[in-house]
Amino acid sequence: MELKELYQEIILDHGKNPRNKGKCDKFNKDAKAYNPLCGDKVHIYLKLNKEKKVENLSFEGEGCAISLASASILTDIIKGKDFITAKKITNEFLNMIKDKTSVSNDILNEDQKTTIMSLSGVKKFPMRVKCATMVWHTFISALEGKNINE
Amino acid sequence: MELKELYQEIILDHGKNPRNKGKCDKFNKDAKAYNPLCGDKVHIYLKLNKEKKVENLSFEGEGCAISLASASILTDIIKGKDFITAKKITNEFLNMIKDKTSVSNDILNEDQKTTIMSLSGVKKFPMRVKCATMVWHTFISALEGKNINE
Amino acid sequence: MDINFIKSQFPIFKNKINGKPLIYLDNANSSQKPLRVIDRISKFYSKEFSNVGRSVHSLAVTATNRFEETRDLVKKYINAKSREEIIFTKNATEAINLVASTYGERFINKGDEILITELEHHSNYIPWHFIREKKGAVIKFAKCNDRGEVEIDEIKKLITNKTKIIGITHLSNVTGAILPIKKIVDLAKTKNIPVLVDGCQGAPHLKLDMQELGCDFYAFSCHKMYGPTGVGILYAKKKWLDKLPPYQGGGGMIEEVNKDKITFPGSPTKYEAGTLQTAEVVGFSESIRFIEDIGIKNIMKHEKEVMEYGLENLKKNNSVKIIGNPKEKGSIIAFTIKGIHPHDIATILDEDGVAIRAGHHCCQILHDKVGVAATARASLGIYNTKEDMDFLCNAIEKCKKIFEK
Amino acid sequence: MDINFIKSQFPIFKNKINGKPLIYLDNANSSQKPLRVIDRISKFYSKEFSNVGRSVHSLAVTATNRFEETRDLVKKYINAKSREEIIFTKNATEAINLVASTYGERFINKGDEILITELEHHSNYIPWHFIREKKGAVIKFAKCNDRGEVEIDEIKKLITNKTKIIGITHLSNVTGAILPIKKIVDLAKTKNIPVLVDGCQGAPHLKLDMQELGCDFYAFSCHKMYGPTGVGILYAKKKWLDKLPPYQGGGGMIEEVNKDKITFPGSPTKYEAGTLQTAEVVGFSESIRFIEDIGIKNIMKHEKEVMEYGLENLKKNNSVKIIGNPKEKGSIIAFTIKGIHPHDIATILDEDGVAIRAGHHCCQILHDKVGVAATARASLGIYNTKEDMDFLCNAIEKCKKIFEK
Ligand SMILES: Cc1ncc(COP(=O)(O)O)c(C=O)c1O
Ligand SMILES: Cc1ncc(COP(=O)(O)O)c(C=O)c1O
Repeated sequence: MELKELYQEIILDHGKNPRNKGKCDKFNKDAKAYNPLCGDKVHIYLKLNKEKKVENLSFEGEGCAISLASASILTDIIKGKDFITAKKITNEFLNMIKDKTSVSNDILNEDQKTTIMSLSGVKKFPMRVKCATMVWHTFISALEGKNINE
Repeated sequence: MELKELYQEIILDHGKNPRNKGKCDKFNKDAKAYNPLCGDKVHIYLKLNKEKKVENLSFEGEGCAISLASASILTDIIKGKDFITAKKITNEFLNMIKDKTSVSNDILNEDQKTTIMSLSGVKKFPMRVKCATMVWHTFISALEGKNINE
Repeated sequence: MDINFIKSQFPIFKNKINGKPLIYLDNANSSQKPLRVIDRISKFYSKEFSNVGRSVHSLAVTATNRFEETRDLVKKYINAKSREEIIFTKNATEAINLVASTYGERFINKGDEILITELEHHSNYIPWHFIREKKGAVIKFAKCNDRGEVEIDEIKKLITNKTKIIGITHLSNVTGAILPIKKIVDLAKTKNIPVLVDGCQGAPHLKLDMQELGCDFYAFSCHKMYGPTGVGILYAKKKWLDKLPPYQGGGGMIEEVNKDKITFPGSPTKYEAGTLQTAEVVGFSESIRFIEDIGIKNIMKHEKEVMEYGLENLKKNNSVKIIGNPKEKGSIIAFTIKGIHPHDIATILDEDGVAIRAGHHCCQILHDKVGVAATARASLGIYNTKEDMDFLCNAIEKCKKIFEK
Repeated sequence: MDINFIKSQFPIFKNKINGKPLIYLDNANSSQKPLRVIDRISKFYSKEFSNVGRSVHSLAVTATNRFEETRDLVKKYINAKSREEIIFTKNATEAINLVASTYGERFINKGDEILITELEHHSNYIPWHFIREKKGAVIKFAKCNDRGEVEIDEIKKLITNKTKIIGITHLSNVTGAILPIKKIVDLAKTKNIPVLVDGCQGAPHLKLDMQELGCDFYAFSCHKMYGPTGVGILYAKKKWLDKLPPYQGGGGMIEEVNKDKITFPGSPTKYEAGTLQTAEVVGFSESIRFIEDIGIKNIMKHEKEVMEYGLENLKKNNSVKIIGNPKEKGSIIAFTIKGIHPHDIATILDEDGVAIRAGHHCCQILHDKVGVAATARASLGIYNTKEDMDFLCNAIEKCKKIFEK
């Protein structure tokens, strides 16, 4: 049953209790996005340190279970990763949603893979794809964007 | 055959050799009209004298056989009639085109009736009705309009 | 009234959605089409098609007649004074843009006020926003009360001698509130302020009588009235159409064209530029006949019954919150469920073949006011039944189950 | 290519006109529709209908996909760079109004020049006239020569440093002249002047390649391409769509809406306000497929053959005068007959089932120049044959007989 694939327990858990919500300490980059169709909003805050590591990462947002879970999972998994790895994981995620069936990134442990893959259920719900992907695009905008203090 | 009813000899004759073309002498009223669909134009000139008689009447115009014939026939028949009679005949004509089959006005002689009725062929050609009626409406505008010198 | 028979006229219901029968509750968005409307369009293309109003050949004559007959039908259906008061547009949105743009250009100046309401659909706000920007005008929003209505006193309070036009919805597409248009028009008349009514939701569900309403403009969309997409209608009092400038320019809407000067004909021609939505307009004639065959009063009565039954059941569910509670309510139910986002509700309901809409329904101002970004909305049509409401309620129970895990 | 087989796909030809088979020669006005287009619309309404882009239920997903697939098809068909460059409008007229209004508002000021031609359809003149009036701009008309063409040198002569835009037809709907768009665009580019092409007659008869043409805007109508009424298309380079303000305001074209501020999304969303012509757009996908199945080159070749055959025969008739004699000519023949008004010609031809158009074909400027108020026009489509041309010539003989009495 497809609904069960969409609303897996991991998703519901992250959706109900999103990790890393709020403005994180000393963020130096941010980006936001809005889905005019449904009203979903997301705002990413991140601290990229001198070693180009995502030292801190959080989000504020409103939205459906999928979008909140996706934001929660993203922040959870990316936090602590360096710039290049963070981009790699994001690409893996977006590719998975687009056409592949799983993530192959060897930077992730099995647990993280399972978590990320739990979002692949949206593939069967085209109108919901953006719910899952918007925060990842927003994260990249923030990551590649200007430093706030510059 | 309906085409024959539309293009009766009287019509073709009036269409080819329209009577009363040009600006008539000492006209004191005029009115013009334009059919944007086909480009037909008509301009009525008339002299209404103190006794409220249409002393002189003519037209300028461009258009199809039907519209020229209608203008020609109108000017031919109305010239010399008084205000009230002219309006009566016009109404008779417009009613004939709209729903009746003949004109019943007793001011017209048999010949004039036949001439006017020759235009009734347009009834079977809805897109051509305006070709026949436009000049009559224009005539009424001129007749009821202001004196040019006022 | 045999709803099963009526429903059987809509081919869409022969299809299964995710293996389930379709329970279509997205009618405020767009309604489904009865076979006679679909067939009319096919027949028109197959037997009668030609561009209208331009050629003199037989096909063009027939097509033009069919097209103009629809104008007569609409005139009669909404009780307009003359056929010239009926203008075919692309949709209701274009109809409102037409008025905002032409009226705004001619009559709205710096500092003038446009009075709309917090209930308005974006289509009855953004066009005025453009005029606000162009002319330096002010938009005032009449507040909607806790019941989701706009009261006549609120309008009264906001009218000033700078108010140049009032734009107001007939029936809110979120709260379902039916607004006191006649009273507002009567009030506006004493101050010589024209009233534009957004009739998108009024037209499919209420009896339309322009003489009784008395409004200056009434805009609605055919696709919400069991009709084809691609056609909207603007009713406008003749006195305005005579006064206002043309909107779009092009073929078919001119009188005489020179290199330095152009003259325009009267309405409706002046406002119908380019090739029109011939087949769609002709198809719409069957929608009107469909509605007339059932009778709009019967439609109202049936929809009200079903809605009240549904509302009652929904209210029993403690997690469900209904948006608005207007005294006079059309068959539109917007709601939220505690802890479940409307998007998730819509997806889960869809799995059971229940089609509702989730989002802000183009009413962000209202949603901001209510304090939510989105709501779920079930909106009824003539083919909906109490059974459909049971389906809806059951599907909502399922949502809760999934999320309570 | 089997024209009989192609013609058999158009149900309209099964009908008799005044007891005679239909010889449809009014294609420049609007073309007939093949069964697959008609059926696609019916199927869409019967099985897939929903409003697009707004709801998340299954029907809405399907409808949205079908709708957006058409955008992709169009993009590919005209070789645009991206799908965002394809905007669905009501008709070509609206597409040109959209450009004139938004570009005019932003970039045209007092004294600026708009360069169009004497061949233009009213739809590519009146919208600019409105800007002339609003902004105090000037419209210059590139002259058409005796052959009924506009030459590149004429354009060159008229360009000044005040020229802000060039609006020009791809293929004249009266003389049939195919204009040297690529050369004009290349010239305009050296002066940084954008070019809008009125592609109404180009689209059904010529291969469309936006990268090759290089124009900034290209407007055309689906109903002239064997497609449904109610849809036009504006192709516009992305850089313009990014720069230009929105056109009509309403549901679906917003980003964020507040009481004092509104933000807009990118193209095409920004330009598609309100409920779109869902069924018509989806239906149009079958028109493109129909054209692609035959191949536009084959269509061009066939139409050219038939036209040349017809032209030759018409020229034998001393009373017939053909309007224009362009070197490159699309399948449109406008003519007059000595002593017989075009309106009368059209009526008499119709009696024999031959449907042509009489009038100024929305080109009054050109007709003034030629010195006639009206012409008769036979315009071809893929289903026309040499036999049809014979019918036309015979019917013209009949006209003469009636009038020679
Ligand atoms: C050259 C040309 N431009 C513009 C138009 C207007 O197209 P539409 O009426 O579909 O908007 C037409 C057809 O009527 C045309 O032939
Ligand atoms: C109240 C209201 N106004 C305006 C509109 C816009 O109608 P359309 O999209 O048909 O132009 C709608 C429907 O979407 C509506 O419900």
